[in-house]
Amino acid sequence: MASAALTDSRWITRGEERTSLSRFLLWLAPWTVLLALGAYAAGLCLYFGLNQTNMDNRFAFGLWIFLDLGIIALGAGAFFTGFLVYILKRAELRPILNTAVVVGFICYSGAVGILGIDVGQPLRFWFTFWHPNTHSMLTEVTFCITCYLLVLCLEYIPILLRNRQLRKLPSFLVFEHQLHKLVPVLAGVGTLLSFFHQGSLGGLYGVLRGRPFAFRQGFFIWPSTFFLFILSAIATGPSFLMLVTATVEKVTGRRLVPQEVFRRLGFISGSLLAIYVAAKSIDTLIWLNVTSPSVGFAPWQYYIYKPFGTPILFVEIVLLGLVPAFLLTYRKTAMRRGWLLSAAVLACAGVLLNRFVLTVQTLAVPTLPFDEFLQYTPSWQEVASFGGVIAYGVIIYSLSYRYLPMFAPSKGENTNVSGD
Amino acid sequence: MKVSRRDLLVWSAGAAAGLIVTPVPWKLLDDTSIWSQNWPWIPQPTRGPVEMKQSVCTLCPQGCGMRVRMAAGWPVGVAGVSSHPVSRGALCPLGFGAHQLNWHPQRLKTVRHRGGASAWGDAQAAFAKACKEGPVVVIDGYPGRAASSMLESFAQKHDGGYRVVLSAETRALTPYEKWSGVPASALGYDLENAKTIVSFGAPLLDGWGAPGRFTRLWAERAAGMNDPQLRLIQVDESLSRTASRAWQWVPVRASAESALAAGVARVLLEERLVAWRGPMPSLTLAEAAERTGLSADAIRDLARTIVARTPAVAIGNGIDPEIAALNVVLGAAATPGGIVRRSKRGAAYVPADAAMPSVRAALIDASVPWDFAPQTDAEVFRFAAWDGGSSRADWLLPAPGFLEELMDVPTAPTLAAETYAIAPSLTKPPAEVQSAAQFLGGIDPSLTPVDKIIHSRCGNLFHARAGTLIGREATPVAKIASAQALEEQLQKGAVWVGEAARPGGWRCELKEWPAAASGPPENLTATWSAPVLPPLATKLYQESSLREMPARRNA
Amino acid sequence: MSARYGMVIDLDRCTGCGSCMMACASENNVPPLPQATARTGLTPMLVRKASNGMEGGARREVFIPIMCMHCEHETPCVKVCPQQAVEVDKATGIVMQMPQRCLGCRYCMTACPYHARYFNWWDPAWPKGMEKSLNPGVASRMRGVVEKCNMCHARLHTAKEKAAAAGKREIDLADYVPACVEACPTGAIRFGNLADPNDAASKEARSPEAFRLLARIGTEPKVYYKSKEAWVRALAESKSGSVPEVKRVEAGHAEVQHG
Amino acid sequence: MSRNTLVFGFGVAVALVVGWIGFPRALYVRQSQPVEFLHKTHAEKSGVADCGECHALREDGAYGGIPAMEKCAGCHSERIGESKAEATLVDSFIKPGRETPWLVYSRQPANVWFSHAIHVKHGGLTCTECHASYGMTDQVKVYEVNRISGYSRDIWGHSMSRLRRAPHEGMKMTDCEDCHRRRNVEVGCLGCHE
Repeated sequence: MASAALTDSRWITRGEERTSLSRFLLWLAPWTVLLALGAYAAGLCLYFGLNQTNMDNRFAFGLWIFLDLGIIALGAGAFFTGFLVYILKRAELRPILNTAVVVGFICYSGAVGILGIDVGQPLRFWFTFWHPNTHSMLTEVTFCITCYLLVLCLEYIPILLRNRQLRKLPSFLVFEHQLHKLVPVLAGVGTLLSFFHQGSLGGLYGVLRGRPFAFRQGFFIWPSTFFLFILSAIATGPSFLMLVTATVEKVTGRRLVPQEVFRRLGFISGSLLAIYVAAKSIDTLIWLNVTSPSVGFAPWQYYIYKPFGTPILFVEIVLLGLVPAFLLTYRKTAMRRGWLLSAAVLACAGVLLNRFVLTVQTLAVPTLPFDEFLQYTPSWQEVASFGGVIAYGVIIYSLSYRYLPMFAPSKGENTNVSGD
Repeated sequence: MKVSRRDLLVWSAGAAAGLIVTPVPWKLLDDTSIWSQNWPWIPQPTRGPVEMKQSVCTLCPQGCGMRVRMAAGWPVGVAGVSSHPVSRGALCPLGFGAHQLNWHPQRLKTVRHRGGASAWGDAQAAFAKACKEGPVVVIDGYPGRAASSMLESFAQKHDGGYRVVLSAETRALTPYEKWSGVPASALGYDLENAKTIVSFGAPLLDGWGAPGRFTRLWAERAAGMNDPQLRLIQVDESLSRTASRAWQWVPVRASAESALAAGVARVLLEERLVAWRGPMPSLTLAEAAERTGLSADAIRDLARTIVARTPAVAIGNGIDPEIAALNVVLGAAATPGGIVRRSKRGAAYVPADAAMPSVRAALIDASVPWDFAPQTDAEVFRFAAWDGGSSRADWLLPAPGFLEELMDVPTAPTLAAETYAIAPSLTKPPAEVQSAAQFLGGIDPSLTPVDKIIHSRCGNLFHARAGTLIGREATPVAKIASAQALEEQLQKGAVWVGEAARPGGWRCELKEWPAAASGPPENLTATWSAPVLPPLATKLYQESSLREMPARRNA
Repeated sequence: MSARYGMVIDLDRCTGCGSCMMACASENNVPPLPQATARTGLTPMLVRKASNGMEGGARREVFIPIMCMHCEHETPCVKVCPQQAVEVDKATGIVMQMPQRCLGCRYCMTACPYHARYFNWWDPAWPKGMEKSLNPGVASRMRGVVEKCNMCHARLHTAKEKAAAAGKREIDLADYVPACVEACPTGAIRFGNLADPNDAASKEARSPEAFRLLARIGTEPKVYYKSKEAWVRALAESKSGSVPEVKRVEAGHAEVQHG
Repeated sequence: MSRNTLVFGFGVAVALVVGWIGFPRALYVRQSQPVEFLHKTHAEKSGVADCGECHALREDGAYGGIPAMEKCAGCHSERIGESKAEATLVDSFIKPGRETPWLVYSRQPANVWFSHAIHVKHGGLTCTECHASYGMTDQVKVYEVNRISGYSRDIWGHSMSRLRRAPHEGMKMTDCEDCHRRRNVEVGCLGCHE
C-alpha cells in the first residue's frame, strides 16, 4: 500500500528509468536542509541588515559578489551552447543543450537571488530601471541579466512542458510548440544579451579608475576586462557543462551523452581558453607596464602583500589557463576522460580565481600611501546563503533530471527540432 | 455550474492581466520603496524653529565660548565662538558632542542610596543628621563659581571643611605657591608673550588648558613655519600628538622629565646663560644624561636653544618642583611671557586629599572629576549628572546636566588675565534633579542662592569699572550704562576680561634646589576626565584609530 | 555663476584632535553606534595618520583628515552608480549622495580610491530621547545605504534661504561654512570657492605647497592638502611615488608595517 | 464567446474593480484634524486677507509653518462661541499649553528641503499655485494617510491614475521636476534634498 502511494512513475518521462522515489527523496533531504539553512541566513541578512555579513567599508563587496561573478561565468555554457547549436549549427552538441539551459537558469537565478540579499535596499531594485544611470556598467549588467534571466525562463519552459503529465494539457502543448519555434530566436537574443553582460561584469571592475589594480584601458567605452570576461566565460562555460554532466553520470551511474560530445566541448573550451590566455597575458603586460604606472602605481606594490604575491599571477595564467588549454586541445589527453575532466576542473578553477582576484584583491590592495592591507573572512551567514544557492541548484537540477527529458528527447521531439 | 480547475486557472490569468492595468502593482512598488525611505523605527529630527544661543561650556573649568543651536527648544548642535577671548572659536572634541550628553544612557535621574532607589527627602534627612553629628566636608571641583561660594559658606557655617579638587593645570603651579606665598589659583601662564615654550610632557596641543588658547596661538605663530615666532619644544618619551607637531621633539626615557629639567638648569647656571643666581641642582650633567637617555651634548644644546629666544617658559606635566625651579632659573617666574600673577585676590584652597580620616560625611559637588574617589569611612553624598560607574558613594544624587542650570564661569586655570562669564540654563533639567547648591540651600535657607550671588558679582564688576566686556564687540566696562546691562550682556554670552597682568607683583624665593619629585609624574594627558563620554565620541575611539579609549584612573 | 566649493587643508596645522570628526558627526546626525568599528563605522570625516617611516627620534607623523574629495572629473562614484543616487551638483561642484535613492549595492564604495564612502551596516539608533538632539537640517539615513560627506549641504540650504529672504540670488560665503571647517581649532581647513580666482582657498590651492591625494588618477579632487614638508607632499602619490628618496622610506615602512 | 473568454473576462473585471475602487480605500486611512479649523471664518472675522499674515517667513527666511498655539491663544484664551471645535481647542490645547498636532496635508518627508522663501521670492509663486484655494474654504479637508508610506494622500494626489489632475494636485518629486522644467529652473538633487 505504502509503496504504491509513494510512487511518482506517472510523472517520469516515458521510457526512462529512474531510481525509486524514496531514494530520490533521501538524496534531496540533505540539500533541502542546506537550502533551509541558506534561507534562514538570507532571512537574517534581510531582516537585520548586512551587519550579519563580515563585509565592511573597505570590503564593500565580498564573497557573494565573487561567487556571483563566478557562477555567472560558469553559467555561460547555456548561452554559448545555444549559440553553437542554433547559430553555428553544431548539431552534435544538441544532447547537452537541455542541461545547458537548466544549468544556465540555475546559475543566473541563483546569482540574482543572492544579489537580492546583497543590496542593502532590495525594495528599491526598480529604481535602476526607473532612474537608470546609462554610464554605469552595473546598469548594463542589471538590464542584461534581468532580460537574459527572462530568456532563460522562456527557454526553460518548453523543457518543463515536456513533462509527461504537463504534456497532457493540450493548450500547454500548443504553447510549448509555439515557444519551441522561438527557441532559436531566444538563443540569438540570449547570446547578444550574454555577450553584453558577461562583458559588463568585467567592465564593472575595468572602469574603476580609482582602483588602479583593476583599472584597464580598452576600446571605446569598454575596458579590456569587458572582452576578457566574455572570452573567459565562453571558454569555461563548456568545461563546466562537461563537469556537470560527468557528475550526473557519476551520481546516476548512467552514460548520458556520447564521449564525443565531451571531446567536442573540451576542444571548444580549450581553444577558447588558449585565446583567452594569450589575450590575458597581453592585457596583463600592458596593464603592468603602461596603464598602472601612468596613474602613479608601480606594479610591484600590488604583489607585496601575502597571500597575493606574484605566484597568484602564475597560477591564474599558466597553471589554470595555459595548462588546461593544452590538456583540452591536445589529442592524446583529450581522448582520456580523466585528463579531460581534470582539465575542465582546472579551467573552471581558473575563471573562479580570476573573478576572485578582481573582486577581492582589488579591494584588499591599498590605494592611499597610508592605507593598510586588510583582510576579510566571510561570516557564516554569507557562506550559508551561498550554500543555499548551491542546494537550490542541485534540487532544481535533480528535479529536472528526474521529471524532464533532459538527455533523451523523445523521437517526436527530435523530428520536431530537425524539421525546423 | 461546476467550476473546474481550469476555470480557476483561467480566472487567475484574467485577474492577473487585469491587475496590471490597475494601480495595485505600481502603487505598491512605489509605496514600499517610499516605506524603505521612511522606516518608522528610524528617528528623524524634530521639526521646529531654529535659533542660536551663545553660552559657555561648563563641562570642565576651562570655560570655552560655545554657540548652541537650538531647535524646537532642544540643543541640536554646538560650535565655538570665534570672538571668545579665551577659546577663540575652538572647543575640544568632546565639546562638540556635549549637547547629546543629557540623553546619555548613564544620565542620573533618580536619587540612589547604596545602589537602591531612594528619594530626596531621605537624602536631605540623612545629610542633616550627618551635619548635626560631626564634621562634614564639602568638596568642590570647580572653585570660584557662585555655587562654590554657597558650598563654602555652608561648610564654614557648619564647622566643616571646604576642600577643592584643583584642575591638573592649577596643581602644576603649586610649587610657586610655596616659594612666593601667592596662591596657585592666582597664577597663570603668559603664553601670548612667550617666544620659547619647552613642554615637559604637557599635552599642550592635546587638551591642556582651554584648547583654543594655545592651539590658536601655535597655529598663528608656529605651525608650518621653518623659523617660527614661537618655538615649541616638546620633551616626551614617545611621539605624542604635541611632539609630532612641535618645532623640536626631545625624546627622553619615561619619567625622566625632572632629570632633564635639572640638567638643563645646571647647564644654564654653569655656562651663565641666565641672569639668575641661586642654588644649583645636585644632579650632574652626566647623571642627567644617563637618566634621560640623551647625550650631555644634547642637553647642553637644549639649554642653549631654550635661551636663544626669550622669554622662555617651561611647562610641566603635573606637580614637578624641578620644572618649576627651572622656570625660576629661566627668570620666567613673574615676567611677561612666563608665569604671571593674574589676580590680586586668589584663594588658597585646601586641596581635597583622597584620604579624609575622622569625617562624618562628605558632600561631593557634581563638578568634582568622576575619578576622584575619597578614601574615607565618611558617608559620601555625591552629586553627579552622569553615573560614571563603580562609584563608592553612599548617596548618588542626580545633578543638572549640560546647560541645564544657571552657572557663572570664573577665570579658567592657566589664563594670564581674569575672566567672568555666565552660562544660562538653556533647557529644563528633568524633574528629579537638583544641584548641590540647591540641595544645601534647601537645608539652610539663609544661604544666598546662586542667581543672587551672580547678580551681586555683576554689580561688583560694574562698580569696579575695570576690564572689558567682549561680546560681538569689545566694550570697556567703564562705558557700560548699568550693572543690569552688564549682567544682560553676560547672560547672552559676553565675557568679561580683566586687565592684563602687570609684570612683577610677586617673587619666588628659591632657597635650595627642590628634591626630585617622588614617583612618576601625574598623568596630565586626560586633564579633565568626563564621567561619561559623549556618545558621538565613538567616532574617535571606536571608528577610527585616531585616539585610544581613555583609561579610567582610580575610579 | 556656478561655484566650485573646495577645501585646502594645511597638514602642518592639523594636530589630529578630532574636533572635525565630532562636529561632522553631530552636524550630519551620524548615529553613535556602540557596535561600530573602524571598519564598519560612519565617519564622513576621518582623521588618519601617516608617518615618514622612520623609527626613533627621526620619526615624523602627520594627521590627514580624509573626507569625500568631491572629484570633479570622471568622478568615480558618479560614473558607477546604477540609479543616479550620486551626482556632481552643477551649481556647486559638490558630489551629492542621495541615500534615499541608493540601492545599497556599494559599487561606489569599491570605486572610491579614498575610502571616503560609508555603508550603513546597521539601522541608525540613538540612546532614548537623544533623537531630540538631532540637527533638523539633515535627515537621518536608514540601514542599507551608502553615505558620505555632502559638504554640509544643510548649511548651504540655510545660506540659500537666507539669501532668498533678503532677495539675493547669490549666497554670502560667510553663511556657508561646513562643520569641520568651523570646528577646526587651528584653522587648518580653509573652505572656499575654487572657481573664484580671488578666493583665499582658491589661491592656496594654487600654491606650490598644495597637493592632492592620488592626483595622477586624474579625478581632479576639490579637496587639497598643503604642507611645507616634502615627505608629506610625497603622500600625494601612491607608494610607488615619484620622489625617489621618499619612495625608499615609504617602501621600507610598508614592509615594516605589513611584513 | 467561449467559456474560457468569459471566465478570463470575469477575472479581468474583478481585478479592475478591486484595483481601482477597493485598493485606494484599503490603502488610505482617513483621519480628522484635532481641531476643526475653518480658514474662511478666520479670514472673515479677523480681517486677515493674506496667507502670509499667519503663515509667515521667519527672519532667517525659514518658513514658519502653521502658527504656534501662542497665536491661537491670542484670541482664544477663553472660549469664544459654543462650537465643539472651540471647546476642544481651548480645553485640550490652549489651557494645558499643548501644541495642536495638526495633520499637514502637504508634509514632505524629512529628506526633502523645500524653501518657501526661494519659491515665493525668486520663483514668484503664489500660495494657491501649490495649495489651491484651501485657505478660502469653509470646510475641513479630510486628511488621508497612506498606510505603507505614511505620506499624506495629497503627495500622490487624489487621482490614483495621476492622469488629468489639477495643476496643484500632487506633490511628488516628479511634480516638482515638471514645474522646474516648465520654468527652466535647473536644480540637481542637492537643490531639494537633505
